[in-house]
Amino acid sequence: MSPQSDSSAAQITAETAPAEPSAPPEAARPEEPRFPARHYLNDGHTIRSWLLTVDHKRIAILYLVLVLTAFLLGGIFAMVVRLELLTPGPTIIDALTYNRAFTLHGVIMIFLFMIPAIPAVFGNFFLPIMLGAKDVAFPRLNLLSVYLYVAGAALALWGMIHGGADTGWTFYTPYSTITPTNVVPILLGAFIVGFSSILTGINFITSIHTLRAPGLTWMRLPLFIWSLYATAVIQILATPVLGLLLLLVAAEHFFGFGLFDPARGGDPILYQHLFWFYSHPAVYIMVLPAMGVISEVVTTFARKHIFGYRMIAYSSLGIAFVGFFTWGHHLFVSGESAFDAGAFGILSMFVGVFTAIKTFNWVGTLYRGAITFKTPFAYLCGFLYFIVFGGMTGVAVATVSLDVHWHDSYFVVAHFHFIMVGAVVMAFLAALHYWFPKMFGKRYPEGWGLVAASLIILGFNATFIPQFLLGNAGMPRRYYNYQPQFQALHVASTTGASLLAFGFLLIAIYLLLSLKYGKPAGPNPWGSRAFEWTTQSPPLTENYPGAVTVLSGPYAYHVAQSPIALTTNRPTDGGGGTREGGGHAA
Amino acid sequence: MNELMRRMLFLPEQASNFSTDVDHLHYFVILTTLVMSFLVGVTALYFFWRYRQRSRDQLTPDVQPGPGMEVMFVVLPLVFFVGWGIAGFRDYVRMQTPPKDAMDVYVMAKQWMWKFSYPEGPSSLSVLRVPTGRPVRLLLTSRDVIHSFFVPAFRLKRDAVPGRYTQMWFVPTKPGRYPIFCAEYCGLSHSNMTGEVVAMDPAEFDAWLADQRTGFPQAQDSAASPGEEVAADASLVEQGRAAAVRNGCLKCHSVDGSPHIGPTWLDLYGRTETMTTGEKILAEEAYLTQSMMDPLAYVVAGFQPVMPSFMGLISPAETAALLEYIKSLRSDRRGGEDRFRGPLNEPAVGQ
Amino acid sequence: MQPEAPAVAAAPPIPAPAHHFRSWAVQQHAERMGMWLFLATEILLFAGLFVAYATYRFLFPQTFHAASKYLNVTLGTVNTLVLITSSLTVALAVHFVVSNRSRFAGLLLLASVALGATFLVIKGFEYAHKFQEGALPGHYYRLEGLTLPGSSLFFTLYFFVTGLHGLHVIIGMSVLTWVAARALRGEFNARHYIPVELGGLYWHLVDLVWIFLYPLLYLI
Amino acid sequence: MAEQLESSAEEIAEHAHHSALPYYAVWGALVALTFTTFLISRVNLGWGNLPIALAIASTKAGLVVWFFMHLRDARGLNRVTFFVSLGFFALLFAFTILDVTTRYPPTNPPNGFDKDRAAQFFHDEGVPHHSSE
Repeated sequence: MSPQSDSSAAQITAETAPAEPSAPPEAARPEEPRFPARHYLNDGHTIRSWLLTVDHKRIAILYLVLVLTAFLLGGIFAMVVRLELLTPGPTIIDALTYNRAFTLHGVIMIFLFMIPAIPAVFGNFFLPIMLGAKDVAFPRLNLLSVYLYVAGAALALWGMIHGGADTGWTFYTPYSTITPTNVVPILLGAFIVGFSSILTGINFITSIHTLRAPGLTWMRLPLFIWSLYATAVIQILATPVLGLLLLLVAAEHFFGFGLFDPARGGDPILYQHLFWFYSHPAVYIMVLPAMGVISEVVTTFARKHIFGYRMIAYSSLGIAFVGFFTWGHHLFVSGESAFDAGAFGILSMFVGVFTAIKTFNWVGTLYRGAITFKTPFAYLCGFLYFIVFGGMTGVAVATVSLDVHWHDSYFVVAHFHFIMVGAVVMAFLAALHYWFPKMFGKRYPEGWGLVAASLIILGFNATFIPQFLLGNAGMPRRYYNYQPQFQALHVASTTGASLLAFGFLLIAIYLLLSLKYGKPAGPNPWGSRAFEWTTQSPPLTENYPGAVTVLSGPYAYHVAQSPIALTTNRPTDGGGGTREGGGHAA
Repeated sequence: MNELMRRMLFLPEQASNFSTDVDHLHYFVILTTLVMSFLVGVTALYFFWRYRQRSRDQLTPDVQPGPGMEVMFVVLPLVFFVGWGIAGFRDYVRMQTPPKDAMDVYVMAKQWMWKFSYPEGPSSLSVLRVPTGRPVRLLLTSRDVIHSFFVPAFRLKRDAVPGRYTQMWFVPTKPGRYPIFCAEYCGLSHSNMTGEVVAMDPAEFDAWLADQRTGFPQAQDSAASPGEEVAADASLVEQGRAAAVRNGCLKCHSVDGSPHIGPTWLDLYGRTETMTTGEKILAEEAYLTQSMMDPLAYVVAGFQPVMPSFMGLISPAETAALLEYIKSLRSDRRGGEDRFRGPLNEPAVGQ
Repeated sequence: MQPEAPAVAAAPPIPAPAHHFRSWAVQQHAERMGMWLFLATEILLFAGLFVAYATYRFLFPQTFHAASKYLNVTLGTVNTLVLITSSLTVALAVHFVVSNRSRFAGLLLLASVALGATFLVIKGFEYAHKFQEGALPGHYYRLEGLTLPGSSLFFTLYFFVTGLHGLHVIIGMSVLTWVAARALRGEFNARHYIPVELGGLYWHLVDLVWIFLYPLLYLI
Repeated sequence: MAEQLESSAEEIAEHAHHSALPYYAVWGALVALTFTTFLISRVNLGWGNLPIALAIASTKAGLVVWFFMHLRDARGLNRVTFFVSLGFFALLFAFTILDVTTRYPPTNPPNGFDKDRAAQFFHDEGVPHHSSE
């Protein structure tokens, strides 16, 4: 991810200023798509119109810039950690800096990138469009959630500059209460970012319940909406417990409360219970929207109705619900009772079943489809392989007796990176490429996209397969100085990591360039039957020119008729809106 | 087959009674994972090729799974996952119920070192000696933050939680030296908090234990782990003892009067030693310092001239500490036994 | 929860909804739903503390029993009655605003705010007494009469739970004051009363938490 | 779904409780329950005190939620949200307490837990004592 990514905000406003209304030369093919004259990007150019916007699409763009900057920062810390681990002893930094580097890599990636990434960017942008609504239920709360994110991230950044924590992103007591490093600003930063997550959750659930267009029943909802609904449920029910916990640890730093201080009879294992009650459902906050994106991408590029709509929708809710029963598998070796270990071990198995159902149905969707191999589909292939491999190693780690060997070793590090980078970042990139034409009205270079996708999939495997073997060999995680026999695997992992970083850089470059030089994409470049492709791209500020009625489900590839009917009771301007009576978009 | 899989998965050797069971379940789970991801991958690749798009606006049939397939999608993973969930839990319960006749060893984790104390026997730093074939139960606790006692070769790990005890047990099956790691992040030198489990034959172990219990104060086996710096304000004698251990003096000089490679240090100070040349010299600071720096100048009668020179190896402060330590070794004043007191419950550092 | 509709003076016709809602009833339903979802997060916030209380009460039963004696039960009971009465006045305020008596509802809301203030003052007395006695959390704990293990835990929990609850009382009071000011200006009527209802929901939740805190802290 | 919402909003506005009597009744019940729980706590019923106190507190909470917070005429998701959050609160509570009760006794804080029950797990004469704070 190159440093240009955080300048893309300025780029967007500058780029759209001279909106080229001039139609392309007549010689081009008649249905050569033209860039619409009026759309949400040029609906006000002042900085104030961007920073105080209540349009869900502009808020999504703000989130995109913030989240990509966080990803860049987290990525830099990841490279620092990987470079340090090239040799057993000190390589480029000393032990304390290394401990800070892996902690900040964890905190930034999880709280500032993984949790807000897909819901806040693509959820905010496409939820209202997919519901046929004009905006989310509480637009001003949506803006407040952006500024809470900015405040939390700024506070955490300030903490990082003034010493940063070296406790790992889990802040386990009693070490997090006696660490000499400056951990309190990062705790309070994460607490504030938690509020931004809660507000997004409240916004999504209320919008899905009250803003659906007429005719859009629950069973016609796109599967991306189902996954956002399940994510919002977790965001609302799990985040407050983490908020309380971070306050308790901060209070222990300020006033010496000693609630988890063993010298006063406090119980550090209770801290772990409360922490993982949030943090395990949090990994489902990250992966569920990714699964929603994959359901959309698989149907569009296989041009086929989803295979088992009901099963995928209900397994999203299943993951959200059962995900709350499994937090104890993080405590198997921490002194938890054998009874609880057994209960959590068996319950963790059920969550694995829901992911398996979804994977079988995605592969089933490909059966008898009309598959076009574009970049989002390349990321889908990576996603499929990683979700099966990462998911099943997850179920393996949840097996109690195996976890005793693997707990806190590199096997666990490899597993959760397989899900977080393999599944979620792969889906994030798939979504970024799939919806890039709709969000910015421009096409990205397909060739470069496939090159970058293969680089990322290759680099990812080279980074994390060796870490599975490191874990088996018994190398604990968060080790600055490791035994010499582990070095070969670490060198392999670091080369993979640099390949991965180069892949991300490549994506940043060609996406930013195509923002300016990309050809106009037109309303439906992929020929998809999903709802969001029936409006112009980039969409109008009010999403649809007229009132919207939904005639059928979103994946109607067996009939030649658009799923959405637009009754234009207001005069449609010259823009690329579809014709009266729901014409069939190209 | 077991050896092949173990080597392919980079697993350390199987040195405890649990290792083989855990590894067999491990092979089953990993093989199922590989088979499943291979199947899904191949099916997907076949579909990519077989059903590639042929015409631009090609319509595709709306295929929906029948009830049979839906049930299969649910039951197939459920059976596998719950199956090895239960198998794993059965092994775990065995790991958590130590036999009655297990030998107890108290493990005290302290910021960046391990300390082992046998109930009646000696206590040692970083090196845990256990007999093969006999169950050993560890009672773990910690002095400051959460640590985690992890022996990859035994496939065992348990957190040492401050202020309370957790337990784990094992039966070492293969003699050898296996590394101990700290698996729960515990601060600056978390990665240097290593140690070693030495699995010995029962007879050899009993001999060692007896030897440890008779010799007094025979803590020479407590080789300080690299991370241990004796607290600055510790007495000079204490620093001397640590220096003696660190520099390996106690490998040749006994401290309880028993004959060893070099002359015993018990009651050495103030004694008149007869040299191989017949010369009689009073053992006091000058002679002792010179013996450290240039040992071959005067060799005590009846001993081989094998002592290496420590010139430049030990600092003047260490030399002074060593002298104090030697002075303190008098048979009429026996040091206190280093009995395990259990976790001192004083507040964690820094409060 | 931002009311979009303009105030209406005479017999209240149905106000126009915000641009993205289809009707006023849908907007009201959405705003109520948003508030109930927010209350769910508040319940989960206090859930963490109640679980910590339960764990430590199980581990140190005698200590909690003895430590609870140092709390002033009469002040606790009076505080419970004060909060219950403030819940009544808020419920009455919502009732009267629905029958178009916006100003009277404003007065009732101010009464609730006053009761809330009384609650905080009584709490202040209890805290002052504890500071003198030395029954303080964590390593400030120096209560002579009680040296059982885990005794400082009881007071850590006591101060943190009642402190967090007090903070929520203050937030509730400021919300009710803002709503009371608008009610006194006659902004609300039978059609447009959502802010009063949502402020009332928040206040009832604060009372709900205290209803559980009172027996668990004072009546062990 | 939107149509029946229209009607429900109308009839709530119409049949707003004409008189405020039910509120006073609920208030009276709450005050009475407060005094009962206060008096019952005076009587030492051993382990019985806690369940009774919690039962009374739950009834009081139920009264407040059902009447004061109008959960009675809430529709759809609003009614479900409250009980779902209580459910997840109970879930967190159950598994954490189950863990603390079924733990290997010495893993609970020392002498916060009676010694003899811990001793039989050490199957020797006594738990290695340590200085209590």
